[in-house]
Amino acid sequence: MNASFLLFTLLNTGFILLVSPFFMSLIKKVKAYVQGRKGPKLLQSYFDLRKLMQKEVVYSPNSSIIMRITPYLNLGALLLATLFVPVVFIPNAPAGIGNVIVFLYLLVIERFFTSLSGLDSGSAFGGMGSSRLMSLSAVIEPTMIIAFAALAYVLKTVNFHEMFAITAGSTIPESPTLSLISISLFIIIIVETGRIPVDNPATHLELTMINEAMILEQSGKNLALIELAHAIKQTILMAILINTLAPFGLATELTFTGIVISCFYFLVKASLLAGLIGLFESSIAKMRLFRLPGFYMMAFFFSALTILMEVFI
Amino acid sequence: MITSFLADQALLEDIVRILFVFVLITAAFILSTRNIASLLTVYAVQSFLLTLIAASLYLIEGSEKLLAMAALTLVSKVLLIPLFINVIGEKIKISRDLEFNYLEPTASLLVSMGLIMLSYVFLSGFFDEYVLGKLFFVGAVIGLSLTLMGMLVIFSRKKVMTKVIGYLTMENGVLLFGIFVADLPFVIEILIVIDLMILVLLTTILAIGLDSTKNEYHKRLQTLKIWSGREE
Amino acid sequence: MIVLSYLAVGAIMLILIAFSKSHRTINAFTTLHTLVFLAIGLYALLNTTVPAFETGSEYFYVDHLSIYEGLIAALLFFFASVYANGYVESLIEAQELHRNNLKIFYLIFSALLTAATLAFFSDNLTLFWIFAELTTIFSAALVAILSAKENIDAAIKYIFIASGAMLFSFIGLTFLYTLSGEVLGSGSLNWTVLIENASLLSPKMMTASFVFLFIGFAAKSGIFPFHTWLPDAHSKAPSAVSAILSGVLLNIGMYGILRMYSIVRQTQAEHLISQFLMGFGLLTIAVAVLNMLWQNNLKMLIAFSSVEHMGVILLGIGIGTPLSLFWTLYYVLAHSLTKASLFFSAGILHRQYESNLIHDIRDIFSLQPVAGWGLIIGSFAIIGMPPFPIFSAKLFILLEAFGFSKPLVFAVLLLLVIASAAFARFLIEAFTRSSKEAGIEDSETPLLPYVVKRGMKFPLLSIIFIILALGVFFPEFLETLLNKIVYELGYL
Amino acid sequence: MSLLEALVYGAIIALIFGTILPLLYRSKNTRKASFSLSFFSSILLLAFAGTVLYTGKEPTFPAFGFLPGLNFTMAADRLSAGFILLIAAVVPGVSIYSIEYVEYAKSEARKDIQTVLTNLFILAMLMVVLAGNMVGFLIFWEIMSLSSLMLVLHDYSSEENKKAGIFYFIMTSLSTAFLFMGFISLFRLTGSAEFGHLDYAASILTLPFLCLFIGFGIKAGLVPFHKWLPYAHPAAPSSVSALMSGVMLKVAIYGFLRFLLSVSAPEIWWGVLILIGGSLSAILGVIYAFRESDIKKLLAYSSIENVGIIFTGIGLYLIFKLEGLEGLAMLSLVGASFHAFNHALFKSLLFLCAGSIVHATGTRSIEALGGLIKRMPRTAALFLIGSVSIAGLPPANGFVSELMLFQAYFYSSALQDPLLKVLLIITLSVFALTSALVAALFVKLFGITFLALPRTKCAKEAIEVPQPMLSGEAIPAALCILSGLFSNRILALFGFDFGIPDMLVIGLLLVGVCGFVWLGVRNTGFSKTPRRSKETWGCGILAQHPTMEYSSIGFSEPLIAIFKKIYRPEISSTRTYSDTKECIFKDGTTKIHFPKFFEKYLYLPVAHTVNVISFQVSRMQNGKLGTYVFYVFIAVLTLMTFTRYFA
Repeated sequence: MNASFLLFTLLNTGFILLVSPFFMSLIKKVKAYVQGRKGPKLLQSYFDLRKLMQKEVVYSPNSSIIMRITPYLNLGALLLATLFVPVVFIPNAPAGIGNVIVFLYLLVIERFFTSLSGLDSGSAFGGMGSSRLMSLSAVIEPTMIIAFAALAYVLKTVNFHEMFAITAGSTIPESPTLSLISISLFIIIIVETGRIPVDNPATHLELTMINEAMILEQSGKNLALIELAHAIKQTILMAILINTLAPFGLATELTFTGIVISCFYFLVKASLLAGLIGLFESSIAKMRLFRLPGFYMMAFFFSALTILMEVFI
Repeated sequence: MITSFLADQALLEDIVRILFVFVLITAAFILSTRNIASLLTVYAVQSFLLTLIAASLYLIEGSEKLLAMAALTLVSKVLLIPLFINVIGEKIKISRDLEFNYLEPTASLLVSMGLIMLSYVFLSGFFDEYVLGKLFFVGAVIGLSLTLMGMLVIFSRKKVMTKVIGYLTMENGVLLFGIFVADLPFVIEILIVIDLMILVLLTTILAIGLDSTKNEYHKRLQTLKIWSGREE
Repeated sequence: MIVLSYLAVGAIMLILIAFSKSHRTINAFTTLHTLVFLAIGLYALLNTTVPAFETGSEYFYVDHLSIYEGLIAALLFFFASVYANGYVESLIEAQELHRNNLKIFYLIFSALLTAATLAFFSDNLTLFWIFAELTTIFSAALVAILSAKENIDAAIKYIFIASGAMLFSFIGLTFLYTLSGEVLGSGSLNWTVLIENASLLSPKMMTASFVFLFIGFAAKSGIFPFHTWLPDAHSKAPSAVSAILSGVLLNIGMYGILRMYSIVRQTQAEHLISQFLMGFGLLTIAVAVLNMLWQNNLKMLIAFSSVEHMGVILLGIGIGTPLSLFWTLYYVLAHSLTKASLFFSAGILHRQYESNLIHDIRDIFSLQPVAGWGLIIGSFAIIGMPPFPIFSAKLFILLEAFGFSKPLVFAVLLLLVIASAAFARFLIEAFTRSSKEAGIEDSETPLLPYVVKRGMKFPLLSIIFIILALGVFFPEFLETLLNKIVYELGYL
Repeated sequence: MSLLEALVYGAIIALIFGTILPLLYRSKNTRKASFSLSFFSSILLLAFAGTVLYTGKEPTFPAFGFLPGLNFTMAADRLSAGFILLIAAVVPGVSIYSIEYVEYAKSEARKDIQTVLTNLFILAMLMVVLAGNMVGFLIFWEIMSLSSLMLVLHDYSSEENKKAGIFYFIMTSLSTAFLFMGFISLFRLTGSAEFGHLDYAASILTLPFLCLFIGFGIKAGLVPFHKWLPYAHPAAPSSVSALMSGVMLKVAIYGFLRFLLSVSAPEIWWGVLILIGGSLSAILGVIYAFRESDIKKLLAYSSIENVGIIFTGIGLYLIFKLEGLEGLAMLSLVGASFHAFNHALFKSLLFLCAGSIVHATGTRSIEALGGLIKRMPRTAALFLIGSVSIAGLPPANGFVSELMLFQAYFYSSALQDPLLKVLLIITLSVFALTSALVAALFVKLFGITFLALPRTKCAKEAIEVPQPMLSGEAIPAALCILSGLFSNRILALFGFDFGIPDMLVIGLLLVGVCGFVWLGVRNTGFSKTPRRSKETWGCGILAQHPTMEYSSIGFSEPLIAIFKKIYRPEISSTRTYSDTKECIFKDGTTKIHFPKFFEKYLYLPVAHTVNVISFQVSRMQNGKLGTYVFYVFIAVLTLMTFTRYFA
């Protein structure tokens, strides 16, 4: 653990933590505009979080310790995950930080405990949410692995830091195959953050909800932590896509200006991407649950195609 | 006259041939006769024919052993064994074996013709190297086929008594075969006959248990639960 | 000397038994008979220079193989006679055996031992044939002595099939005699003469005579398709007798086949005959295991298992390499002992439940724990599980068979799986049944444990001990003995 | 005799005493002593295996003249030491657990027998791994199978267990038959029973390879030979299931590796076959596990899945090795072995916990459980550790081995053959699907069993199991965490360095970050927010009721729908109506039936064929003398003809 890494920890994690809620609001705003509404304030998510933090926490008497530790574990796992995805600069990290597989499994931790907490209170909604989440995430898993394997294939490394160090050198994607991967990554963002057509983050209608169902029983600061974790997840997934597809601006060295530029570029690029997500969400209808595997297959197809192209060309 | 008659090889061989035919006829009777008493008589006749064959052979070959064998056969198979079976048969009070397995008498006769053919084909395959006199070869064929016909009797007849006679026929066949193909030491022959006697003794005694029409065995069957197996 | 002493002892014992009064003394004399035979065998093994001719060069011959087989026979008869003491008493109490028949039983038992032993020491094949016939008759009498209808039926089957087939053997002997006569000038049926001049014998005639001899010997040892009498006879006989039927009498046929094969081995007919034997071995195993699979009668199961093992032994003989012979001989010993232990256990169970059927056996561990465990261990041993001797014998026989044919080995292995499954299925079904589940009519009359008579457990336990010891430790003298046999049969 | 050998002898002697003692003196204390001995022996083994792995020094054992021309030898190289380590890691927990657990057996005799057989089972497994030649291997292999068979049959009164026993026995006999075939062909080839280098062309070794693959595959539970596991595991006592699943399956893998590593020139299709078999087992194992509600059956299927993963690793090893990628080959091999080790730990932990649950509630069906986290908090905590490990969450050990295999996959771009690459992509996605499904599976298992309200009375009245059982479970649980955290250190200690992420760092960071969040929430003015434990809003229902909870089968429903091609569920329903026009629904039942694919299309047809043949053949034995003589007659005629024309 060197100083550079310590600084990275503070800056990168802090930055992502800071900006994540913003993108949540931004997407909502874009969706609202498209639907002809005014939408919430851009900083609404921050207000929501603060309000939730101050509210009373109510636990179901049926629930157990799982419900109580899940928010902390969730946020912890995702904060750790932020270390894997550099957005401010690329540090000299200890071995293992930045490993794609560890990163993926940190997301699994979040999923695992969220699902457990969904089952914890014994409500039918929670169970339904966990069941759906675990099933669908299992089906998306090959796609994610193949997408990241495709990245690893193209860039010949399994470490995000090294990958981004390679891509950051160029302004356009290193290899045409990377743009194909980006499509899968985009779909993965949609799926992982529970957006239309997979899930509808704005609804509490039992037929459609997945993520919301599991956190129905959470309240107060616990809910705030979960929401925050969710926002962070969205940001880092976006960061991966951005660093793969449009890596320009990411600082490879630790310099003050570099960091500022990186942060700026990231904000701009991520805002654009968030807008894109909002537009995408608005332009597509929610899918029936059992049509989703087909949707995932598309992502799988793109990633597999990438590897196949690498194999045969 | 008699001595000249006995010295005439060709005539003797003809006689042996005629005896062969008689042996086959007895075998056919054994295959088809239903009456146990007459079966026994046929068997005794068959054994007597064997005695005659052995005696004729003695005249042809001059081996003392053949004469002794003829005597042995006469005593054991013509007299003792039929007598014994007769005694037992009267004890059981059955006189007829009416049922046939697999082969009816007419079919058995056809099959036994096939058996003679098979024996001939089989033996001709082996004895072409070792030149056996023609007579001897025919004897061997008759012996082998008689053995097979005896087996035919064993599996096609129901009663144990008949089966015993079938076995004895087989034994006669083997004896015939032995006479014509090889000359075994006489001690062995005696032992074989002793063995045969014990065997017949045992089987016929056991036949009381199976062929008996009395019901006492069935009663015991219920108190002992030994009988079992898949056929239940 | 040896043969004469066997004969003398056999005769003396017959007289002693004939003049004894109580069951106890009769049994004691029988046991003594077996022990003396055992002692003679051991003496012959240790002190006499063998191979040697006995009573001139005509009829008897002592070599290591005969001593080995004789010792196995004496050993098994010893255990059986100890076991019979209690077992026969129970039979009499249950009125299955009439007390008048008691003496006859022991007389035949004793005579059977003498006949079997002399069969092993016969040099002259005709003499061997006669003794083998005698053993058939005696053992059939032992089967029939319970005079229940199905016993008589079984005995009749045994006699007709075994003796009927033996007649074909006689034809084979006649062939052999002619054949040797052609070569040697005067015919001879002495094994020693034949094997000396084996290379001169015409392969074609040799094959014919072997095939005929095989018919009889195969019937004697329960080879398919001549095995049909065996399950009936072995399962209907009193268990003490079943043990020797399986453990000794089957060996006689195998002994004959082995002796004959050792002659054939030196002629050009070897290849054909070897395949012939292996084919019959495989068929026998197949038919036996398929019969075992759903067998509901314990003693039938054990009897079919004997058929299966005879198939393996035949296979071992048919392979014809020194190593395979070595292990086949060992297999014979292992099988005899193991099979005896199984029949002894089954006998105790039969006394307990008065039935051998699977659905009559229940509460075994509370009623007959020793027999139950004896049966379990015996089954493990018989299906060739280590650390029991059949395992290593099987392993090496198959190892040698592999050199001949891979599919054959594979087929045998799969068939042995079926055999194991048959035992497992039977034991699991029978031993897990408790009277609570058995139904209403059974629960009204709770079973009383049958008091196992004195001496019945001893043979069972000692055999289990012996096979365990044999499985873990292969004694040096046995190895020497078996090697000598292999050498004397001209394999090396 | 150096210390190293003394350790092994000590362990063996301790186990032998452990086997014999309960037969001699029958009391509770003897059983206790017996399990203490097995515990003690595993400590010795731990020291032994550690030393061998660390120093690479191979102990020498004297040969024991066993059969003519054949010695019984023992040998231990690094491979065996690795698997001895595995045994030594599982046995302590099981021993301590069993001290109390064995007392639940129905009678004194059964307690003793269970103790004896458990010790014998451990001894046999140890000896299989130590065996220096094939014959010794086979002997102890059979003893291992037999002792486990008797343990499977320990509760022989139930019909289901009987079936399980027979089925297990047949499968294990089949396995042995294939091993026999394989070993015999090797023996013939090399002329010796020793495990030595096999410098032969792969075409010669095809037969032994296939036989050993099938033989060991059956025992390890590879699809399609896996069917015995879900039958045998539930039937066995839980401590034995832990041993069977944790160690016995690995012993089969050890045997397979022992053969594979000695082959100097394998062929690529071997690797492909192993890889495909492994992947298939992995995915089918977890998919089948999903439909189970029986906790032990579910765990058994999960073992099939894990064995699949291990075989995947072995397959990768072969492929990489033959393609000249030594580094990746080693990574896969060590990954596979490490996964075997990890699986031994967490699966034994899970089976032990399952034993506690079954004991506390009296049922194996998780549909009847629920809410146990409140009644059995310690068991729940331990079970959670097991679930986390098996689901492969960092930094537990299950993750590390999966990480190694993933890493090997990810680096496979160095492969030359494009077709192999495609194969790897396919198996990689299968592997990914598997690992994600496992997470889902254990969410289901833990959630339905431990969380929410108890569904039945037996779950409501469950009480925590006694301390020894908990301690027994705690040992593998602790080892799961420790071997995960220190995976890098351990591998480095044994001389493997693959540059995989250091779990200690990740683990510390995770704990640190979580702590940071907790402290942050506590100390930034939000700690004063009130908290309440009260009935939450439930859409107007009066009170939460267990019947409203998601059930096990309900949880699986989406996956059943997604994989309906594999499950082929058959749904049948009956309905009655209150009126004649069938409009007003009165009562009804619906049944979902999952046809057992392999049973239906593989096992039963084979069994049926054998039965039919057997039936036909046994009809030959019709009890009639006439028929029998007829056979002889026909045989004689046939033989005469045969001799006439073939002699």
